[in-house]
Amino acid sequence: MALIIVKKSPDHKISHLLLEIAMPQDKVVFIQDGVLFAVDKNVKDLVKEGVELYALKEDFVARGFDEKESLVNLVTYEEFAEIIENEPKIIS
Amino acid sequence: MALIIVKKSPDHKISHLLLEIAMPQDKVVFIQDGVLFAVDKNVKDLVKEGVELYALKEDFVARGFDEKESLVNLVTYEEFAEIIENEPKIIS
Amino acid sequence: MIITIQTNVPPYTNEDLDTAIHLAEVFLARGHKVNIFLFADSVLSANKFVKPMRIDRNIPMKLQELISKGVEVHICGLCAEYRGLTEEMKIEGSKFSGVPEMAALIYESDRYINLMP
Amino acid sequence: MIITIQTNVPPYTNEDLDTAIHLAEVFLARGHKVNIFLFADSVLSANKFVKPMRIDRNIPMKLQELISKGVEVHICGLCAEYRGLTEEMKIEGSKFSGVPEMAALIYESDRYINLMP
Amino acid sequence: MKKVLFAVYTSPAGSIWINETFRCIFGMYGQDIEPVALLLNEAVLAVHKNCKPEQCGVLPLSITFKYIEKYQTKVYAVKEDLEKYNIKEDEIDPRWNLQLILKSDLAEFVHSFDNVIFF
Amino acid sequence: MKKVLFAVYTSPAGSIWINETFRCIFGMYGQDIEPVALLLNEAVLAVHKNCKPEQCGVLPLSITFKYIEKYQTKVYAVKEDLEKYNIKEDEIDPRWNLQLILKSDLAEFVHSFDNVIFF
Repeated sequence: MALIIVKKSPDHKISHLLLEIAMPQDKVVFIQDGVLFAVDKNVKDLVKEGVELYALKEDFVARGFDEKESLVNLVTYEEFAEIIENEPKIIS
Repeated sequence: MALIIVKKSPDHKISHLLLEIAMPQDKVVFIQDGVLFAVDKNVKDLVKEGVELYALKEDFVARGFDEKESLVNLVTYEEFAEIIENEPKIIS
Repeated sequence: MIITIQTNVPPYTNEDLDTAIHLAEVFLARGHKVNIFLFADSVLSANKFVKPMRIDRNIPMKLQELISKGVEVHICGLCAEYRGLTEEMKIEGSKFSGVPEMAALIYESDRYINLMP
Repeated sequence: MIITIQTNVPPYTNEDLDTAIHLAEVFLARGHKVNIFLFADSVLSANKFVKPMRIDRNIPMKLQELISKGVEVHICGLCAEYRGLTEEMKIEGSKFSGVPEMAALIYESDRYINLMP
Repeated sequence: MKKVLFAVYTSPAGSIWINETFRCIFGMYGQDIEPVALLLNEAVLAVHKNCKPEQCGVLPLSITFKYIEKYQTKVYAVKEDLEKYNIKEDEIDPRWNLQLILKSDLAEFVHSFDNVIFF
Repeated sequence: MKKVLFAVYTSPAGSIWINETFRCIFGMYGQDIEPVALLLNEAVLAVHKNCKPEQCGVLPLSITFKYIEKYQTKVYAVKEDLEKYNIKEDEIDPRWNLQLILKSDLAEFVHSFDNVIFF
């Protein structure tokens, strides 16, 4: 299990690679421009089944999106910190 | 007519946009990591017919390529400067 | 826990320092020991001569506040030399370190968060 | 001709300043008037305290050589304040300018080459 | 009179380039220059009335509005890029003074300027 | 002992990150850390024996070779990425001490480390 942090938008090839290498039970957290994945209709097809997807709420709403628009779970900074506390292995 | 300078590699979406907006008789010069377009088999299909493609030789060979591998005309800095002198309109 | 955050890109131009500072504040409030390692162009964040517009945040000052709350701010020394950041310019309490200190932080930290360039 | 080159990203981390300096040298040799406008993080290139490794090129010194050959090196003033680059730190002969000077350069130049960030 | 296009493609909040685009534009008016802004790719997110970079602690975009009004700056965005992010016309902040441009017209539009500067 | 992967994806010459990757790696050996390098995407260009960033005036890569040998650093590159740029095995500079990894093995490989740092 690992935590993968994706900070670059879907326009960046490296973000897609990070999603490809995610394994079942991994958690992926989208932050900064990475939150644009949260409105990508295909976001769940970009990862293997069993990968948990999250986006940082603060970065998401700052870019003009409504919380309802997110296709993944939105997390606060507190919840993001908790995810980090629970995952010793960080890929970022 | 215009000169379009492409400095980012094909992994960057903006480079593709610059190629899309090139019009016949425009010149495109690939510099820096943009020279990776010079070994892209489809490079000529990325632009409209009549767009002239060049790559900066110094940046091309520095990345390990042999001059023979380039699918576009290689230009020296002197020749690049000449192209700039001849094109008042620069998109970059 | 010991938690280290590494940044690599310039402040203001990018959001990374804002992310790092916010995360550091949250981890501090949750009782952790926090370190920030400023690598490459992110060393600029520790330049006390940075003078943002009045309506903008002051990132070096925010880092200094974190230092006063116990956060260690490490500046890659060679990176600083490459950016012309000298001893006199750095914010109080920050320290010039190198990759050996980065190694020590990676080794000691329970969590090591890199914000990729 | 009057030719201006604008850079936007930090030196050393990226190739842009190397490209700009090389182009400036070629244009000088071809008899043109050359200006370099350092915008955003590229203002670091005019910091005289930059200390690269011995085997590496010294970008601020190369800019200074260009100045001695008649190249104007403009530094965006607000960008410099945001990066903590003060009057005392800048290389001799470079000048703090602003977007009004950028406008004047765009207006006067026969060729304006922007190296996008 | 020189017509200069400042085209920006990077996301708001994540980087400073939209702010810098408009700062450059507002500096042009002292010269005989007509500066125009073009938002494309992720930069179009900026025009949504709820886009507020200050919500994640970075510089707001709204500081540009009074100058857009003062100078009547022309601001364009690529229609298809707005559609990609599902931004509807009534969600666009009117203070952007926004005009839409079709992707198919982009090449000719860009070529109609004397200088084009991408950020 | 911590196993740490430094993965770099950006092109040589265009940016400094391959150099910085190896500088970080060589700093790790003072601790009980096993650092490993992974070159992927455009970064694989670095291993070609004719790749010489100094030819366009930037920092050479060859300064890393003596430390790769001294520490016997493990350096991996993604096989498919090498193929994309048509780099054949006999064109790889032997001083990289390079091992190839298949894209299909990448997920498991990356997960076998305690820390993964991307540049």
